[in-house]
Amino acid sequence: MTQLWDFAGGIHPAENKHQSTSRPIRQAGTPERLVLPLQQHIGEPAEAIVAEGERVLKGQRIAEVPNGMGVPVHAPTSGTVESIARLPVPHPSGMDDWCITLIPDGEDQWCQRHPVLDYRKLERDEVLEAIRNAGISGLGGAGFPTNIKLRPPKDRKVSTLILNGAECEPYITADDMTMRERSDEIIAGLKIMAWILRPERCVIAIEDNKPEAAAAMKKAAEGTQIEVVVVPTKYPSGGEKQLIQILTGMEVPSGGIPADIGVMCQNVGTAIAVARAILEGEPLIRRVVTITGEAVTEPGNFEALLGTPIDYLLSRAGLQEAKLHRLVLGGPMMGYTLNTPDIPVVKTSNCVIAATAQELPDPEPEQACIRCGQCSEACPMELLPQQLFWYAKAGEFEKAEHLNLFDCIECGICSYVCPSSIPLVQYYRFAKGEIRVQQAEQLKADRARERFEARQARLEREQQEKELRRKERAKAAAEAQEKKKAEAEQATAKGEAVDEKAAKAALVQEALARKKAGAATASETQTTDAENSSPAPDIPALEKQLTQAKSKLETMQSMLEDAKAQQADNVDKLERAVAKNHERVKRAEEALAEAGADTIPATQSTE
Amino acid sequence: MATKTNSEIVREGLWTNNPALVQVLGLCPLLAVTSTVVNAIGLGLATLMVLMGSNLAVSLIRNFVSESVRLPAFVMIIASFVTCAELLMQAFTYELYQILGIFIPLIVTNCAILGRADAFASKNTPVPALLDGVMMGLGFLAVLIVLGAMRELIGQGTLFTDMDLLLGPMAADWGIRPLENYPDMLFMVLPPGAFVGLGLLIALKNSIDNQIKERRSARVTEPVTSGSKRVRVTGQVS
Amino acid sequence: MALAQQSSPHARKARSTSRLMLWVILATVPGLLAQTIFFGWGNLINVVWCIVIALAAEAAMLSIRKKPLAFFLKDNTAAVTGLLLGLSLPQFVPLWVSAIAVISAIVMAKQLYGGLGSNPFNPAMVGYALVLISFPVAMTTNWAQPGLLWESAPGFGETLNLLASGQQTVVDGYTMATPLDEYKHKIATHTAAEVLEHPTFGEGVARGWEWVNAAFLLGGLVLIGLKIITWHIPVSMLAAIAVMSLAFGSNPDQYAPVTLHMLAGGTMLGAFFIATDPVSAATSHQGKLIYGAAIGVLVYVIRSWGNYPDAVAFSVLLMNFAVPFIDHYTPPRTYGHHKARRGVPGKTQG
Amino acid sequence: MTEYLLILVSTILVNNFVLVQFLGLCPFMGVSGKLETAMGMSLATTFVLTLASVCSYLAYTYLLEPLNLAFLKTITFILVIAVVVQFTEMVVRKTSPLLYRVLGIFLPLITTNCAVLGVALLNLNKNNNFVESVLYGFGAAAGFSLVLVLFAAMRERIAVADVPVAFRGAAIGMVTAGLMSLAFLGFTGLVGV
Amino acid sequence: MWTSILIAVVVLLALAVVFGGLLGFAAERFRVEGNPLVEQIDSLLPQTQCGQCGYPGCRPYAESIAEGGPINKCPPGGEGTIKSLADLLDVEPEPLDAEHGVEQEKRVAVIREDECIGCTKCIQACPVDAILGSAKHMHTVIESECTGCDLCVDPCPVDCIDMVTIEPDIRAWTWNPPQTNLIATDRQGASA
Amino acid sequence: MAAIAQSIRRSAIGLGLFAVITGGTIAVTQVLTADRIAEQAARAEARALFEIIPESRHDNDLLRDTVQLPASDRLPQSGPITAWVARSNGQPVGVILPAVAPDGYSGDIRLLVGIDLEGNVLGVRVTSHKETPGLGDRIETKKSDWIYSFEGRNLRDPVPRRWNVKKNGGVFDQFTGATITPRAVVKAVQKTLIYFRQNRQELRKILNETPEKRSAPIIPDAVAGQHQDAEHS
Ligand SMILES: Cc1cc2nc3c(=O)[nH]c(=O)nc-3n(C[C@H](O)[C@H](O)[C@H](O)COP(=O)(O)O)c2cc1C
Ligand SMILES: Cc1cc2nc3c(=O)[nH]c(=O)nc-3n(C[C@H](O)[C@H](O)[C@H](O)COP(=O)(O)O)c2cc1C
Ligand SMILES: Cc1cc2nc3c(=O)[nH]c(=O)nc-3n(C[C@H](O)[C@H](O)[C@H](O)COP(=O)(O)O)c2cc1C
Ligand SMILES: Cc1cc2nc3c(=O)[nH]c(=O)nc-3n(C[C@H](O)[C@H](O)[C@H](O)CO)c2cc1C
Ligand code: SF4
Ligand code: SF4
Ligand code: SF4
Ligand code: SF4
Ligand code: FES
Repeated sequence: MTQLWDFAGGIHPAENKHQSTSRPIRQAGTPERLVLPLQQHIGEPAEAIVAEGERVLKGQRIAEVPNGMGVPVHAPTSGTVESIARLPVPHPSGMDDWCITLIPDGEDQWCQRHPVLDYRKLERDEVLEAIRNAGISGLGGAGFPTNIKLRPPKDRKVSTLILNGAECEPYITADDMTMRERSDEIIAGLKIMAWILRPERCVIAIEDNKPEAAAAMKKAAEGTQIEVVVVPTKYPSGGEKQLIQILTGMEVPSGGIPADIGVMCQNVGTAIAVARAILEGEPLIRRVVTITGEAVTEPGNFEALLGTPIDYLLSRAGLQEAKLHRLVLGGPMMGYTLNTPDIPVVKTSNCVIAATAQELPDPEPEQACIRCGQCSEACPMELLPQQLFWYAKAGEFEKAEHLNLFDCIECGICSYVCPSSIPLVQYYRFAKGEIRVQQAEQLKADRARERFEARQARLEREQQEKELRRKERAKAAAEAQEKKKAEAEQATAKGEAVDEKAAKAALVQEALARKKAGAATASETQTTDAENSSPAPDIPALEKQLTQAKSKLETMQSMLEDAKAQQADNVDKLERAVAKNHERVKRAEEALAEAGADTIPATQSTE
Repeated sequence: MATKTNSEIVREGLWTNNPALVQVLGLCPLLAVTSTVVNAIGLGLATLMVLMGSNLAVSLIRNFVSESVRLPAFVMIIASFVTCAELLMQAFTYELYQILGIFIPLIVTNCAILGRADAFASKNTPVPALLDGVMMGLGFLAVLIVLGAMRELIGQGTLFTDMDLLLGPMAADWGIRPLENYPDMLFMVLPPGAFVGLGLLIALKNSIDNQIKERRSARVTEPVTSGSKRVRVTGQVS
Repeated sequence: MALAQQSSPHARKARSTSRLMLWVILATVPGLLAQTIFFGWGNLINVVWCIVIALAAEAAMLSIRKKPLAFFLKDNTAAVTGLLLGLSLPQFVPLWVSAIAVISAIVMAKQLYGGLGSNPFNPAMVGYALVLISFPVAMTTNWAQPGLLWESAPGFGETLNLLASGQQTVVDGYTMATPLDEYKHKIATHTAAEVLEHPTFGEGVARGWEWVNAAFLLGGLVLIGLKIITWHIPVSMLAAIAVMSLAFGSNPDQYAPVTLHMLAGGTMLGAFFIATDPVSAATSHQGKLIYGAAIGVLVYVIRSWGNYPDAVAFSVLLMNFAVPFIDHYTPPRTYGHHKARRGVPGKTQG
Repeated sequence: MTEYLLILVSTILVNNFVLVQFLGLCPFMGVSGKLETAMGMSLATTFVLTLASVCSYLAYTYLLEPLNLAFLKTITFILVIAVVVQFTEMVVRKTSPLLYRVLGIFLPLITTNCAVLGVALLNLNKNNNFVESVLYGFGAAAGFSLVLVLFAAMRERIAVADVPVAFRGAAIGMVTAGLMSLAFLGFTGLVGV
Repeated sequence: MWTSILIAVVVLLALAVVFGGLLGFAAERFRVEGNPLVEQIDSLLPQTQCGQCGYPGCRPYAESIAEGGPINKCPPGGEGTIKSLADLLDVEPEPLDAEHGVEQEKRVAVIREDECIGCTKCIQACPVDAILGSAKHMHTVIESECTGCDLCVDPCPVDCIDMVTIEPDIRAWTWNPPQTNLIATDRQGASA
Repeated sequence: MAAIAQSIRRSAIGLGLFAVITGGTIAVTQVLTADRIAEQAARAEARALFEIIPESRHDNDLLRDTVQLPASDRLPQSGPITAWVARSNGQPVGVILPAVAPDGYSGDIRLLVGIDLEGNVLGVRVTSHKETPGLGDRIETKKSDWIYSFEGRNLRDPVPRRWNVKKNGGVFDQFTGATITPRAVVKAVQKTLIYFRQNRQELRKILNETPEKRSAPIIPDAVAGQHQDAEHS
């Protein structure tokens, strides 16, 4: 018997799993259109490599991540690309993102596949590349690109490979059913990953509320070194960190990854995807999704093509729209609500709950935290949720961070147990978001400071150089005067060129001077603009403004004439500019006139 | 520092920058001796005298002290005033002196006094400094009296008892007792009552201020010119 | 289709704060029953009165602060505060004294800090300590003489009359010094045997009081069983009292025996219902142990050497004062962090 | 030995300088906004208080008393204290600028911390000998530091609470101090000093 | 009588001279220049370099704060910056001084390229060199470097620079705080 | 270095100047008020004694006219006892004895008991106690008149059995809520009277020898061994 450890906290929510385990996995079929978001994983979004109207084959790569972390997206079936546009995607924000919409042609025609039956003959890097090219990112949680995860840092040896079949969240049964029905594929995938990593121990962890799955996996694992471990049912035993603690007694260091302690955790669905990618050359184009909840009459699991609208799956499961109150993507503990069912299945979608109002009722209004400590008793990360909440609510994010806010896995337990119905997790998410924004701003500020300082230094340098040059020129001029006669001829020879330069320089100088005057009054202009209502219009300021506007107009006019003379292509622009400046002058004049009219009473009133 | 008008000085001392309620300084004597009105007045008057004297003196000598000995010098001035006050009280109101105990010499360390010397008197001419001293002293005295009255009334059900300690025999029967059979509420007499009482006074002042502010903002929306103080970082752009 | 938008988790456990408080109220029933049986109707009347005043004071403050009344009143916390005051005040304390206690508890100690959850001090104990120092006569001479309810006077109507009369003291014959009081001031000049002759001690440890304390212990165990409180505070507090009195009090001619400390006065009420007030107690397990133990030590120190024969109220307040500091220095070790494992039990090796 | 212990218990708990004797209240209210600041202030005050206690004892016993100048005690003590504080201030300013800015106006205010002069005067009133004076000064500072630090931690908590507007800040601080003082009344009678 | 007065004065004089000397010594020995606090304050300012605070850039403003100046003059930083400054300095946060401007959403400058005449004036105006281009050619703003200070808007002779607020983006999206509409807290009342 | 020396010199001179001015002011004030203060202080210190034996009944300097009395196990304090003697025309008229009631509610209650030569109580005052405020503190004259009820009593009036509080069958009132404190005081006064009666002969003798007058007054506080701190509330 394998030794098991316990982890802190945890809860036993109502499981609600039997509804969806009564039927075998059904094939969802091909809907009318498939919507494939370009970002279905952590990292950089993919870029479409097909054009609208193009015909694609099943399994053909249609989007790729040219650089940065990410995996490609494949066409789940053959058809034509209808559009590449922003559409609603599965995301808690309910916002749109870039998606490729594919109209299936019903032929389901495969592109060229490259199955490798004897992957052991290949280099490991080649296998990893094949996994990447199959577009595999984790199917169990965050959607981390699997090939990157399978290549731990050089100095880290993975000694324990865990296959996560705990599926601790209520309602979800996708992994359960997968393990019951596809145990051989799982073992095959696990073997590939084990071959890549060469761990000392391979464990498949299954909660003890899934005896059928455990039996199936044990049977499939017979004759291998793979352990199938049944762990006690307790949410969130499926959380990577908790599972690792249960199986090894070790803790993943804060801010680190499991590989730091020689462990790696993969979802069972990921294992199947790997097996199919290598052994059949099939990229990740389908997954098992649980459709459940009291608002559907035939809850169960579907093997659906990625991009299948959830609408479609719901109707296959017999949705009763009238009863539907809340649509949750994911489990009831960690999933997020959707504001429309018109959203595609992606690589990480494991469950859709179509809940009625009785099933997942609206939360009670938030009461005050009574520091009862139920939340800290139950928090699997041994945090102090109520402290985090106080600080998050009061906007003291630094303190929340100090109390390890970022170690929170957002498992939802604290909110679940809180007698005061405080949406704690939302506070943490908000706080985390704010902190990230602040950090980004800080970074930006630091860069701005650097650039500002660099500019100041540059200006100073230029100033000095100018000064130097001026001195030199003065000196040169003095010398020049001495040899006036001798130089005279040379000067006339060069005459034209000098003239031209001088004229330009004069122009620039003139502009500079005017601009200077302008700048000086610019702020005042603004002042007077803003001070429209203020009682004392500053006559001299207005006058200055007027002269400034006039000078600006002049410049523009001369520029326009120049441009006209040169037949330059920016004539029309300049014409517009001149018009604008005309207006400016007029405005200034009006303002001045108006001010002049009521200057006297206005000044009196300020006394 | 911009010089303040006299009316500003008056308003600051008595209300907007009241040493006890706003600056929250001089708390020790304020809390320690306010169990009865007479104690409060005794100490308040002594403080007022010292504050006037020290503000005046500090303002007179403000240009002659070097930075490094500024503090000791001010403190010595205050201490000499206090010692004189102490000696005089010993000579003329001995019993009150005994009741007020070490809080007479501790006027030296009444933060409000040094605070004023440092923040105001050392930067202003003698006349405003003296006025500031008077007003701050009066503001302080007023709070002392109110707190004393509050604690005496709630704590013992009496008001103005034992005024003879300060004013001589003629005030012996000034004490009043509005309610016969009032059960003494020792909480107010003991230290906790002093803290809570002052807390209530501060809150009262805050809420009055808030109300005034609300009423005023309801009447006139002050014209604020947004961005009127901007400067151009990049200097003159040509 | 208007779909509900909510942050996860979408499922919640159905135990509300109001329900929690209701359980606390129910758990005091055995104690209240024992008090009524052994000390007459006084506590019962007090409890009802205090709850009424507490709700009224809470409602008044809420309306001044412009908060919805019903929502806050139904959280039952004001009722708990009133209840606990009613249980701990002397049986014959005049109604106006208990009203002052309750009002200062709710207004000053709770609502001024922002109401439920924000108060750093235990409201009930603030009220208790305030009237104890303000009206020592009423608070020290009004302890009922123990005697079975059906055998001894005064009856319900008379008790009500006495309480409402407003007199600070009640006729002798109904009242008696409490055991802790008696022991404490007599032991300086008498031997233990002489002290124990006083009828307040009865045959057991302390007549009536022992049953009352036992009943509160029972109620407290129910709260632990229901996971409304954890064991840390009561156990560490009782253990600290026991250890202190065993360490110092081996000589009964000098210090009260450990049994008296455990079963007289407000020990059990304090340990299970008062020190455990979640709002004003420490939060982490380690913090709770420190908090509870310190209360225990303070209770013993003040009982033995201070002026007050029972010291639960003061000790709880003193430690309330230290709670933010304790909390600051006893955060639990978070998963995956290096600091030494502290105060996180339940790491079973399976 | 017990006698010395009793002095400490008395000054720290029973006759706590801040909550019972009403000394040192301004820094108590002024520097209790943040725990770290309060700790800095505690250290500074402990240092100054103990030192002032010693210095003023020496000044009185070896200078004023022999010369029959008892009436100069207030001014002498305050001079000694002011110099000690000013000296400390200069050193802190040089060595720890942040502490300096944070304690800002409060370092000079240690001079006007009644507790410091109070200790010197109370030592006299109580006829404390040298060791007792030192202990008394230290105990007073420890009592001050204890409540200051606890109070600061508590104020950090109150700062995030939903306190009624009029009570925010100093007012609720006062009420809290009052309740703390109420709790400290529980210690009365503990030691007969 | 006079002797006792004399003794008193002499004793005090002696003490004062000794202590005065000590302080004089310390004043020299522990003299400090400059104020390292400026760095810390500067790091809290948003570095927009917009001058709305009335100082030419963030650093000069930081210097003024270190001297004890008001902390509520920086509109780009808004409440957040004021709060962190108040935290650092342990003073009460004050509301933003509206005379210096109001807090706005984050913006960037965008040059309408078809109208730009390539006058380079915006380049000179930009404090962080966020504008690219050369004379007579149209210019563009490097969006990631632009601080949104709008200093370039005014100098443009053809008014072709727009300040646009940054659109919300799914990748930059963050969770809102929970709505607690039922509990109308005092805090809201205070800020209203 | 020069800078340091310069700085030292400037500061020293500056502060010295202040010292001269302020010191001078204080010293002058002190000299001017010294006599009056001394007089006030003496009067205040003797007040407790004068209250027990009014000035009309004696003509000596009470504070300085003290005698040492033999120790006794009747009185709780150990060692010889310092008592103040009141004389009229050189003849002793009464004596004020310090007494301690050890069984107060909390700690010792210190008293002064004035007795005339016949053994009648002239007056009783409390010099220090730690009884509960609002409860036991009514033994102070400030809080109630109770302490005056001893005046004129002696060991025969009432009879020894009734030297107790009413609750215990005596003649003295207890005050509401507190029996212990008054009982302790009554007992202490009674014990003092008994001590006086038992040592009457010896005491008379001691009192009649007119002793050297002390130069320094002995004030009751010092005898009671207690120093009242400034009253802080
Ligand atoms: C932001 C982020 C960065 C990660 N970086 C790595 C990494 O560098 N190497 C690695 O093997 N796994 C990495 N992981 C994967 C995690 O170790 C973990 O296996 C994965 O996030 C699945 O966790 P979950 O679904 O519980 O959230 C990363 C995950 C996240 C979310
Ligand atoms: C609270 C919590 C519960 C989880 N439960 C499961 C689970 O039951 N099954 C699972 O495969 N992953 C679960 N995950 C995700 C895992 O932590 C982890 O990301 C995943 O097993 C990694 O596998 P993958 O990279 O193949 O997705 C959970 C994560 C959290 C935070
Ligand atoms: C905290 C407290 C303080 C007390 N202080 C005194 C006191 O100072 N003097 C006193 O006589 N009784 C005091 N008592 C009251 C006595 O304990 C006792 O109840 C009272 O003297 C009534 O006694 P009786 O029943 O013999 O009349 C105090 C009681 C308590 C609880
Ligand atoms: C276990 C438990 C103990 C409690 N004890 C007290 C108590 O001692 N005093 C009190 O005022 N309220 C008590 N309450 C109620 C509530 O927490 C209290 O009113 C809050 O302090 C008000 O903010 C208790 C509640 C619970 C759940
Ligand atoms: S469970 Fe809720 S009420 Fe209890 S401490 Fe946690 S957040 Fe507060
Ligand atoms: S959501 Fe975060 S804080 Fe809450 S229980 Fe889970 S890990 Fe702990
Ligand atoms: S207002 Fe703010 S961002 Fe703009 S320059 Fe001043 S400190 Fe910098
Ligand atoms: S581009 Fe314009 S708005 Fe942006 S930083 Fe430069 S000057 Fe400021
Ligand atoms: S008055 Fe005592 S410290 Fe300020």
